[in-house]
Amino acid sequence: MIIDVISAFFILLGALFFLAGTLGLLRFPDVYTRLHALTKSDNVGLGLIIIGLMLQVDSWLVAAKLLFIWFLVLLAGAGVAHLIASTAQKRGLKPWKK
Amino acid sequence: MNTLYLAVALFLLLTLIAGMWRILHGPTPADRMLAAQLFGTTAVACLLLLSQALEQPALRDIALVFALLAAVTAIAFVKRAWLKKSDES
Amino acid sequence: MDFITNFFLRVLAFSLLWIVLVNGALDSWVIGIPMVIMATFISIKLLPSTPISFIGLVKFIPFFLWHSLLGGFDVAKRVFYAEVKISPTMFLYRWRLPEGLSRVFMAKVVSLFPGTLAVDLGGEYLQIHALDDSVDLRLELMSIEKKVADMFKIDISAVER
Amino acid sequence: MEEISILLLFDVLVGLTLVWLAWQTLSSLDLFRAIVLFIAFGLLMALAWVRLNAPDVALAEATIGAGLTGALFLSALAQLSASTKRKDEENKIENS
Repeated sequence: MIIDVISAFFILLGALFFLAGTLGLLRFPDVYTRLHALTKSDNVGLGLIIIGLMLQVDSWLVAAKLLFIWFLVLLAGAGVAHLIASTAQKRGLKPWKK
Repeated sequence: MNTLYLAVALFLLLTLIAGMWRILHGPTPADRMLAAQLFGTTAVACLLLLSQALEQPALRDIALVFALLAAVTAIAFVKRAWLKKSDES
Repeated sequence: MDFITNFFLRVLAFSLLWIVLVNGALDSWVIGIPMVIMATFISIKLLPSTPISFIGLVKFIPFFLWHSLLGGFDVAKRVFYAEVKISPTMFLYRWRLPEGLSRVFMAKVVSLFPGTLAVDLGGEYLQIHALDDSVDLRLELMSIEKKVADMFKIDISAVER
Repeated sequence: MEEISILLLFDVLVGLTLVWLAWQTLSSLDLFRAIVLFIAFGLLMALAWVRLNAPDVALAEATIGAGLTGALFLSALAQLSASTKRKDEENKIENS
């Protein structure tokens, strides 16, 4: 029972981070700032949801697979963020200034 | 518990649809690509929740493929499709 | 680490990964064994072994998890304000790490940490896009760099800034 | 009971968004925009296959439909715009 509450907490918090990521994508002014919002909040959101789900699964194999999925998304997210940022700069996109 | 999983999956679908605004309105190609990236990550979370709620372990494998593919399309985009500045203006 | 130990460690890691991927199905080893061996050779070809300190790695993981969580919170906090609270700036940081895997690793880590995004890591400087120009990033980056260096068994204390 | 209604809502949303995305993809004048919409369509289509109890088709849709075809389209677009250097076309890609 108590595990259910904890895992529900993690999943709901994760969903909140996904909302933050989407809002950041819609509200932030340029590519670089949107990259910030996307990579950070999405990875945290997915991580929290995966922790919440890992508390519920019955075999360690499934838990390990969930962790592996998170690891892949983390790797891909960070790598792609850096690639897009560096290409944006090479193509001459100026960062937004206040 | 299952109701919670499904409700959160529905919520994620809604944020995903909201993120589509960025694909439609750009303004730069990178912004559209980023939105597609977000689409991938959100769909991974959505699939994992569905897999738990509907007790279909196969969905985890699909989530795995989604996680890998997001990187493939983004790299194809950065390496090939992003037009050089000199071509654009 | 000599070649044999390195080879067997990788075989072990990929076998474990295979077990996880197929949910422990025994009959899948018909495909699994050739795949594991192929993956091992390809990974040795693509990523030659680098010395990694086990203690450094164990210390790094909680540090990384905590700070990426803070990174998420930081962005979420800025997003939910009625008026988006950011004042972005570009920041140059002179590398102390030598060229190679450790630099790439640090760039990826920095991109997930609060308020920083690695833009360019070629040459002498790491270029960072920061969300907030009021904080001093230099000290923060130095401490991250120290942890990465410890993990990769690199001594950077002698490098002058 | 409420689980079924949430799932129903989910399905209806996926279905409507799919049709809308397909229409947007086909009617887009900007080729790059169309490709990204196509990738998004593929991913959502995979979700739809999942809900139709066909995870194997979903797997194929995600890899071939969204991933591989998307990457090939992007590559083809790069070739296309390298060979046709018409100025107005490229302005359209940049500005729209």
